[in-house]
Amino acid sequence: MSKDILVIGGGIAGMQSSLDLADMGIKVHLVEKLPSIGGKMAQLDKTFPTNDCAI
Amino acid sequence: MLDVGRHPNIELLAYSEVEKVEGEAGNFKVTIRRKGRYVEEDKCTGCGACAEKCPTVVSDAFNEGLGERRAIYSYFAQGIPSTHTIDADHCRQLNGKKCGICAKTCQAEAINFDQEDRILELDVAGIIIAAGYDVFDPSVIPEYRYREIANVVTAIEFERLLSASGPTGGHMDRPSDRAVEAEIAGLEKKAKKSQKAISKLEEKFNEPSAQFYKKYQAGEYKDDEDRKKWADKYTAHLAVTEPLEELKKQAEGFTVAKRLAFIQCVGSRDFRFYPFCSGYCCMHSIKEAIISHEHEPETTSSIFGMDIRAVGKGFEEYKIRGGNNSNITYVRGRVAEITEGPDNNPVVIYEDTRERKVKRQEFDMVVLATACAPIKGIAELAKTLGVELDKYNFIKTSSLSPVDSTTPGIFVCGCAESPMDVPESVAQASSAAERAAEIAFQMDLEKEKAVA
Amino acid sequence: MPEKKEDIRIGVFLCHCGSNIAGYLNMEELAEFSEKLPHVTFVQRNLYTCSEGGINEIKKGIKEQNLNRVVVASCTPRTHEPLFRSSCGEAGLNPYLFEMVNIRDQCSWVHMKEQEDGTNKAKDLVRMGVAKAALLEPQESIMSEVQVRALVIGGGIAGMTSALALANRGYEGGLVEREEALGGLLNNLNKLGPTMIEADELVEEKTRSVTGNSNITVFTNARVTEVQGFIGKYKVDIETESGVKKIDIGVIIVATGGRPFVPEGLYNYDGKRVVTQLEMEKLLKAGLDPAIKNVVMIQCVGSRNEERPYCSRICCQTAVKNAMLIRELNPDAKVSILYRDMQMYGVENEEMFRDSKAKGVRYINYDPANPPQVEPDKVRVYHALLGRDMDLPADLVVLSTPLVSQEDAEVISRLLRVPVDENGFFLEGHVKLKPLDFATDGIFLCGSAHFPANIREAVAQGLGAASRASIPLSKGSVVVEPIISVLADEDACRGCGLCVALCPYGALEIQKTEKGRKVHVIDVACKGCGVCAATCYQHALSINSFTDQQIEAQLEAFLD
Amino acid sequence: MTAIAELIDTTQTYFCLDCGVCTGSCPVARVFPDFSPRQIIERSLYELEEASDDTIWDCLTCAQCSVRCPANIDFPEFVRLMRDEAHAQGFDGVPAHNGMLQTITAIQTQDVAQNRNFWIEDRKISDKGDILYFVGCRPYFDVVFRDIDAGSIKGAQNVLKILNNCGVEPVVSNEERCCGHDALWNGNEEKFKKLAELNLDLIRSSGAKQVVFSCPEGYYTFKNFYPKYFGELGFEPVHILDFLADKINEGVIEFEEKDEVVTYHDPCRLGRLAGVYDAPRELLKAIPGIELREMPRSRENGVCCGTTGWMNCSSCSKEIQMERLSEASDTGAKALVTACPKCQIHFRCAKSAFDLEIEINDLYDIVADRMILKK
Amino acid sequence: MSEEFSPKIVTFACSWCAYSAADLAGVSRFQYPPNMRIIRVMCSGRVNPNFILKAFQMGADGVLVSG
Repeated sequence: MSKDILVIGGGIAGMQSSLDLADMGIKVHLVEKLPSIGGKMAQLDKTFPTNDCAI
Repeated sequence: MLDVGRHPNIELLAYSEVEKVEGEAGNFKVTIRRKGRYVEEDKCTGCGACAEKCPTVVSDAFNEGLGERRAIYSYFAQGIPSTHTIDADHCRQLNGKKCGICAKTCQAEAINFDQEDRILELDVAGIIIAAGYDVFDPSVIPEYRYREIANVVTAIEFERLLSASGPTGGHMDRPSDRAVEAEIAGLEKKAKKSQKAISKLEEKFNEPSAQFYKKYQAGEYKDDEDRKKWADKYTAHLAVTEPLEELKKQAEGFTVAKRLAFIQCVGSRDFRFYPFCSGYCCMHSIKEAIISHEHEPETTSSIFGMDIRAVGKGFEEYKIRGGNNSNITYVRGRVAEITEGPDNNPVVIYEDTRERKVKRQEFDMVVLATACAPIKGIAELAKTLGVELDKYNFIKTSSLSPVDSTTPGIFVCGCAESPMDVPESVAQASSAAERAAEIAFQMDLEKEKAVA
Repeated sequence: MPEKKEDIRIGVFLCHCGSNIAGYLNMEELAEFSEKLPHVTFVQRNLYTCSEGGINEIKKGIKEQNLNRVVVASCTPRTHEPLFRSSCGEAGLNPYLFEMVNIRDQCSWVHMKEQEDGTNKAKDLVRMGVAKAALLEPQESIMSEVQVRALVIGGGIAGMTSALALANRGYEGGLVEREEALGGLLNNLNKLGPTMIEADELVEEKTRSVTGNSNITVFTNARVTEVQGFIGKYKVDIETESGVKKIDIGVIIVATGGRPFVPEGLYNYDGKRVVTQLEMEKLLKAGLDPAIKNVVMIQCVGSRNEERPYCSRICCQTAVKNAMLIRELNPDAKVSILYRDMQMYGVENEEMFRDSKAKGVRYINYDPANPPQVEPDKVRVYHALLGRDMDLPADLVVLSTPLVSQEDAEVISRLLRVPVDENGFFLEGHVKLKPLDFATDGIFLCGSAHFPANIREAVAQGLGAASRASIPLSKGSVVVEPIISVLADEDACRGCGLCVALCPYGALEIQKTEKGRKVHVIDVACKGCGVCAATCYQHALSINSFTDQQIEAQLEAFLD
Repeated sequence: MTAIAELIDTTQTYFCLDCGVCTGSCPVARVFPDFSPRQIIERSLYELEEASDDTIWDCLTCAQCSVRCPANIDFPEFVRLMRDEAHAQGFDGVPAHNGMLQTITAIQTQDVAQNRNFWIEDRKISDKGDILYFVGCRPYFDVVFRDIDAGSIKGAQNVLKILNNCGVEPVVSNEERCCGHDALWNGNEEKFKKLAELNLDLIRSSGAKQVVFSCPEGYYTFKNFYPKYFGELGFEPVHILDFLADKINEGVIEFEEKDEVVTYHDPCRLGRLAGVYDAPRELLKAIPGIELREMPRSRENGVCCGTTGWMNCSSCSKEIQMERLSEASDTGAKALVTACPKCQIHFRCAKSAFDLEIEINDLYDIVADRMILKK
Repeated sequence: MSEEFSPKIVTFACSWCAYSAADLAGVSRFQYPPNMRIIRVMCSGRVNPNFILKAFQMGADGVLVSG
């Protein structure tokens, strides 16, 4: 039995979950349907309310 | 994103899908299909030389179809992994035609047209669903005439137009104007060709075509075959250049979009589609209006909606600031109808409910703040995983266990659970990580026990 | 300072990146140029420096050519520096004696049509990289142990959820609550929307789990009075009824919540006929007086105004929920909610909003410029969407007031050296990407201490903050890249403290030393941003790998 | 609970979002700024005017608002029930044409000797049979509107010609009554019920299994309101469009080719209320030589012809009609084709008063003119 | 002067934003004049005003601090 975690979806939520778990020392398998991770947020130009860059 | 790509504890399985899940919390067996990219991941350096040479042009999904990419491509410029992918539907080589230019270009020898899907089996203790959402397709709302009126776009399309790395380089060029410019480019290409043809003849007969053509029309050169050909070529040339000149004249008047309308609740708070509120769209529109104003200080924006839901930290202040500094007018009233006025300008018709008056207002561009729709394929994924959905097809949770699905060991975060903005998604993602970690560490504790 | 300049042996690796670089720049010329640069003893061109073959060439160079500095001119350090650094390390060279030059993304790709100018720019860039490399010094990663214990400040739903989550993961910790009982604001509530769970039951259940958990030490009637240290090593004083307790912990979660605003002087508030939503909860809990037939609720009382510009997020939900409960208890009571914008965001809230309409709750939009008037037996309101005044009979008027920051938020903020925003709520590390972290490592945030949150949100954030806090706990140590601030010239420091005030990460402090007041860098907390070094008029502080000399050497290499 | 409050409950009007889409969509509100469906709802939620609110009679019940309403409020139905209540309390709207048409239907609720079938001439009908053609009020329209060439009888004659050509000799009854549509929408439920009962008796005694309609109002009323009030009908209401579609598919009907550019006007009852948008367009496309040019406002967005139930023919109606006719003319079409005898009358009336170029045709006139019978 | 003026521009770019934006320009193959040299810093806060003065002193025609 393994203690790995599977994360489905490589948008901002999936990436954050994966990073938290990986930083805790847990092996994460991150599955993304598209060729690259990033999700919808990668498509955004800037974000409210600080107008920071999205990526 | 970069951190995810290079974290030693993260195995990134992009271009992959979950096919089968068996087992229970603490002991899931998962089958994953890694779709063939026709590019070897370990060889591709992501340099992009292949895409530069690829002859096949395809509409670009990342830019919401507003731009173009090649049949071999990286999903977006900074995408992780930077491994390129061949789009099998469009690749010439994979569709039985002679090509293989990418393979010749690639010095890393990463192209492999024989690559097949691979099946991967994993043992995992827990699963987190972060499958995201879909942008609602507003073409099902007849009164908004999205797709019929070129300058009516969705918020995410507008986002790509705003983006410096987007198809317009961040200029607010209107889709109708871009279509004309594309047509001009096409005609110019043709005109160049036909110009070449007649230039040759002009040289041969040492006479400008226009002058010759007048004589030809007057009936000179009746039985001259060569001159008939010339006349034909000249008329063909005129058939290209005349509309070209007209379009060019039209294009002279093009400027960037400066009068913007943002329409809230497109598909949300609408019993016909999604009765819920999508949560982030009000702020998204305000942001787009503010950024547009930063790009072009003459920009004015009207945001049409019912309640402007600026509920997050700093949001109400942001909204007020937008009104004061970025020429944003908030109109209370849901837009009833969009029609097309002169110069491809969309015209919105609405009741200003505070003034209780029906108004018509012309804009350069209209942006639809579309609903956060459950992602396509969520029902199949839920079935594969054995989790329940709520009545709208989001993954079902409860208030006191906000990231637990109905199946132990499977958690959810982000817009797969319900519509939410970025900070909420991030916070929820950490919550899901916490719940998943509880299971993973329990496995550890049990292992320790077993050893002892 | 390196002992002697002549000892420095720099190897330069020029990457062709297939044709991405070599196709646009004259690599031969660039290599010849590089060979002539000071200290450069070895130059090599690779098809792909990042490929396995390329990496082996670097390692071979270090060993065979005795290189003690490596410069790779290729793509961007953002993606490839970690790879090359670790490769140098594997070959026995200190990883911080490596420098990367970006001749692809910022050179060959942006000057594709100007081979000569592009090559000249690449020459400058390599010269600048070499100049900096010559001044690089070895650095060691900084490691500091973490005490595997946590402290949660605030025993409301968010704090209890965090404490329980950490305890379930096997981490010990303390939970500090100011009041006598755990539960926070929940203790004053009736039922919770949208599922109408009894608040008392929830508090009881959570309290039982918390107090019954051997990993959690609960301090009630207690407050934090002193915090010293940094991530992994905090010493905290907790003042309790039985004296001051000192505990050593590794991480801190702030879950101090908010408090409801009391609308003294607004809308004839008297706590009897005109009450707040919090008081309404009490009335509902006691069972509503059947004589109450007409209720009017007013939203945004004391919020979204000049004094308190923010929208408090959860008051609309509370009003809708209570309005429905009133209709349930007194089915013929008329309930009207006077609102500016109904903030029923998301799926659950909007659904509750809809249900309430079906259950007879009525809504009237008012204009803040022409607010409702509360009179002895009625509320007069200008219905902004009908354009007429309306008189609504009212036995009871309920005012929806915002949650405001805790009275002691400022105190906690000073103790922990973490900031609050202009409304007194704690300011997170990044609005979008770090909603549960502070800029300072080791301190986390959840619930209404951050911004008003409903139960679902408070629970989610409680879990999330636990996740964030558990990362250093699970590692048992923190490892920091050595690119941080150092007090390079102790004598120059006058202990003025300007840098301390400006450091966004709380990584600097003034210490009293034999030589007087001097700044001290808490190295594990430092992010190497360099604000301190840029501000220090004495040039006492420096940043590893970005020293004044190194940057000036780059300038010289370009401009000389 | 007051009657209005009850009505709000049954129609779930309380879900109103106060968004203004209804008013922004309403063709009347664009002309009469004081008319607002949103405000009618909002006022009724507070029981401010109740039945005496005379603006409820200005509504065209065209459903432009309700198809767009994000709260799914059926405003026409709400108004219909409000009018019922108002009528019961002694309030009524203003009938057009001095109430002549309301009087004609009122007379039909009585035992009356009619001469309905005078127009049939040499076309073939039966006394009993499986198929009944429900003609509707067309025979009366030509009398009332003789000075504007209503064309209603010609339409009926053409429908009969089409049916005959397809081998159908339907029952056409001289005892037929008004379907009750107008009474229903004018707040006079009693009158509607009387008319409906007479019609039901008549059809049931004819033995017809299918009743064919060429009038959208009759079709919509039979299909929706008859079962609502009287339960199972015992026969199937069929729209002539469905009948024609079958015949064209079977190859029974072929058409003569002639070039003609037309535009199509969606009648509210057929389009938004019965949901029939494609069938008339497909029929036009099936006729060779016809080019259909859509007006900007078509299908769900098609605007009302300006009057419903012979009520409130006002300056507002005229303005709506004029705007619609110029919209039709701007497409370059030679004719505006519609599938409702009332739309046809309203547009012909507007055309006669303002002298416009465009022709106004009935869809079935075109079919009858062009069809070649295939044996 | 026969030669066209070709300015020397020094840019200090924050590694997290401006520097990655400059990378993105490259990835997108945007073309711009080759007069600029970027010096990467971990944060634009690192840029001591002395650096700017020094750059001008040494003959820079422009200094861009971007972050």
